[in-house]
Amino acid sequence: MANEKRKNLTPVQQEYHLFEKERETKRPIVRNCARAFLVGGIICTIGQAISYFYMYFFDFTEQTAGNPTVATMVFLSMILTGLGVYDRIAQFAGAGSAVPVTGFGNAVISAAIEHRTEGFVLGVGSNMFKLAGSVILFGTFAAFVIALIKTIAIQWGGL
Amino acid sequence: MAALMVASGCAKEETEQKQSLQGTNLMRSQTSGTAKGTKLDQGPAERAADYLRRREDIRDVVVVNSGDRLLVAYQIPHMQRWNRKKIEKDVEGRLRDMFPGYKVISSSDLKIFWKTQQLKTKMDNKRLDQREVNREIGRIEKLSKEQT
Amino acid sequence: MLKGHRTWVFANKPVIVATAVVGGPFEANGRLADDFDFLHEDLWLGEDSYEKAHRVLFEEAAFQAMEKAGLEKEKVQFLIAGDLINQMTPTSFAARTLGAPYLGVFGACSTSMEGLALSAFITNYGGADYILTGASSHNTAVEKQFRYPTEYGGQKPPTAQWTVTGAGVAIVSPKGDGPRVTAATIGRVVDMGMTDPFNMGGAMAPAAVDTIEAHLRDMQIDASHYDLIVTGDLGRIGRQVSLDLLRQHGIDIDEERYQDCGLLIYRDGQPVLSGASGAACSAVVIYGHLLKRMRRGELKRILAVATGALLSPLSFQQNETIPCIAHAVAIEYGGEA
Amino acid sequence: MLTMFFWAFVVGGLICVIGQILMDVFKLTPAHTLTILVVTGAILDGLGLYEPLIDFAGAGATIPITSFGNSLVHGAMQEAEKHGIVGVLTGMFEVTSVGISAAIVFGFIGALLFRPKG
Repeated sequence: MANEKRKNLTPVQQEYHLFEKERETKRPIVRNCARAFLVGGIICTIGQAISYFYMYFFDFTEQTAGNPTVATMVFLSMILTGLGVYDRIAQFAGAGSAVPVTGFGNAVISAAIEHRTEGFVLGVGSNMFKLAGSVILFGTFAAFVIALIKTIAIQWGGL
Repeated sequence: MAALMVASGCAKEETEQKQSLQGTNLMRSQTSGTAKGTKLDQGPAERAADYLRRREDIRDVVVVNSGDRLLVAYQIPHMQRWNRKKIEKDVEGRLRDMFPGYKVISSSDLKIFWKTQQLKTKMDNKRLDQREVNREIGRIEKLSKEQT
Repeated sequence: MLKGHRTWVFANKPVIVATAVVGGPFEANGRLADDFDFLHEDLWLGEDSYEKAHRVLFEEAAFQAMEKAGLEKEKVQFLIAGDLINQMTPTSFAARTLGAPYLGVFGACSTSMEGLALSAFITNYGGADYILTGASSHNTAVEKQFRYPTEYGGQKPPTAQWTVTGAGVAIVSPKGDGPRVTAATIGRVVDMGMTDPFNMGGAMAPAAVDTIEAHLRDMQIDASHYDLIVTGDLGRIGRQVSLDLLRQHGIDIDEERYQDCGLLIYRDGQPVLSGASGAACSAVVIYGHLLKRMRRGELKRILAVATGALLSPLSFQQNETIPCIAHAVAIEYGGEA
Repeated sequence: MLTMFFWAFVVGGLICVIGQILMDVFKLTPAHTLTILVVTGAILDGLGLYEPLIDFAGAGATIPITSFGNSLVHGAMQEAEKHGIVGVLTGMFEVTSVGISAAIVFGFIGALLFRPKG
């Protein structure tokens, strides 16, 4: 994609891009990855602890404990987002806090909080999914296509 | 930083494995995996437990039987969990062959394992009668069938 | 009077009779906290939305400047100002409060110098006795519009910049005492095909270079003519890039005399990554900090080059590149007036 | 059980590292990154690879957003087995609904309780 874009640039622009690149602060990729690993791992470990909690104290199996765990994680995400902590964690953790389901919750909740000044119907209601919407759209559509292919394969291919 | 984490990660794994091994030893020394103290005949349960214990892809086993029901709960060693579905299928099939007259309920789920263990301890201590045990087994069976 | 291609020289040298700057909590922890007239502890300023708080910032700065100049509200004949929010509502609503005839100007973060250049031009030719000009921005209101919700956990890369919460206002008059505006160079839109909205400095640097070069050429002077050339909000990367670019073009600039408002305002250690930005950045630093230094006699001649990135979230999503602009204003104080 | 924690940490962490690489090396926005991960999860489940990962890593595989795609496919397949091709459409949210409904409910509660801090 980057190359495609570059083709449309004039030589002067291309030259400047290289000139600027040399002086640009590089993203600390290794450090960011290490942090993402650490924080993402910790969040998943917390999730594991929560699901053991539900299995131990309630009648949930390994299969079914996932649901209350996800709900609990989203709840925690709401508290941290509301207190203004989640974005601080994210600046440190990057994908480590964006990829777990808490990040999905954060995307929905932060948009909801942000637009409450525009009212609950026009603000919160219509802006809630402005960040997370694409995840739902593409997740659902991809799942639809894959399940369709698989079903057809099973029915006619005898797989 | 990354190196440090990997190092600490390895160390952690070692201790964990040790701990989980200790856990299994404890569990085995406590009981034989079947409820011997009960007045119900646990012969089939013991045979099933014996068989499963000999399998390499199974770690801990708890088995209970009552009437025509055989409730088998076991744990799979962590590295074998990748093949969990296959092992479950295999175990279920083998047990069906071994106990043709029985309704076999088997699960590798941790919750079912805990529940079965509880039931077994109860049978040991409280001398439950068949009806009570059947009811409890039914409850565990329902739980194991639940989907997400 | 037009000199060269796009530089105005003001023969009557309009005077900046008073200035006022207001800032938020983040600025209060910054390096220039002492140069603010008001600093707010609360980002909301007691209002129920950030946009309203944004409006209040500008109103406060405007009233404070009038008080310092000893002017009644009615004496201000024109208001030339702008901000970054959609359709410039905060500034327009503030203009409703002030009641003065109003010209809204948009130059993104270059608005401050665009307004000052226009005000100087109008007063120079007898168009007004007093013009109030300024620019404002509010961190969270701007973030909300241009980037993500403020509580959203998106990691900002090291090239990103921090939008200043504040407002800077100046009152320009043909007569009086104070720093004088001697010349202004209007920038043209420069687009180097940069697309990363988290690297504004890198995108804007060529625009700043273009305007500085044009100014020096039109005025037929050297960079050393000025005690200080200060850019608006290029940040760490933009400053380095523009400095190297200027040198590549054969303009010799003393590194000490080439500063950036975005680097002056905050302390090291504040989480601003590459530096500050926003319409208020140049307004606050120039009207607050730098003019104070001029009054103290530390600086005699400065060239203020406010830089702006003329993008919108929409244009970015439609894969448009970022067009940039810079306006330069020369300010003098002391010596022959 | 402790082994499970260890692998949840490692696998969950690694999925996040993949996300970080998409963001830093390929310069994708968080929205693009998460979308790619969700679609990847769906594809992996289509190939029958995601369930074993969950068995192995527990929350390390269910907490990252990839599991969202996995459970969407899973719900669709469960229904499809029962009702044929129509089930693909009707079953989609059967399994996933909790993530979305929790986000909606807590999002609204959050909007009632909190103001953005900046």
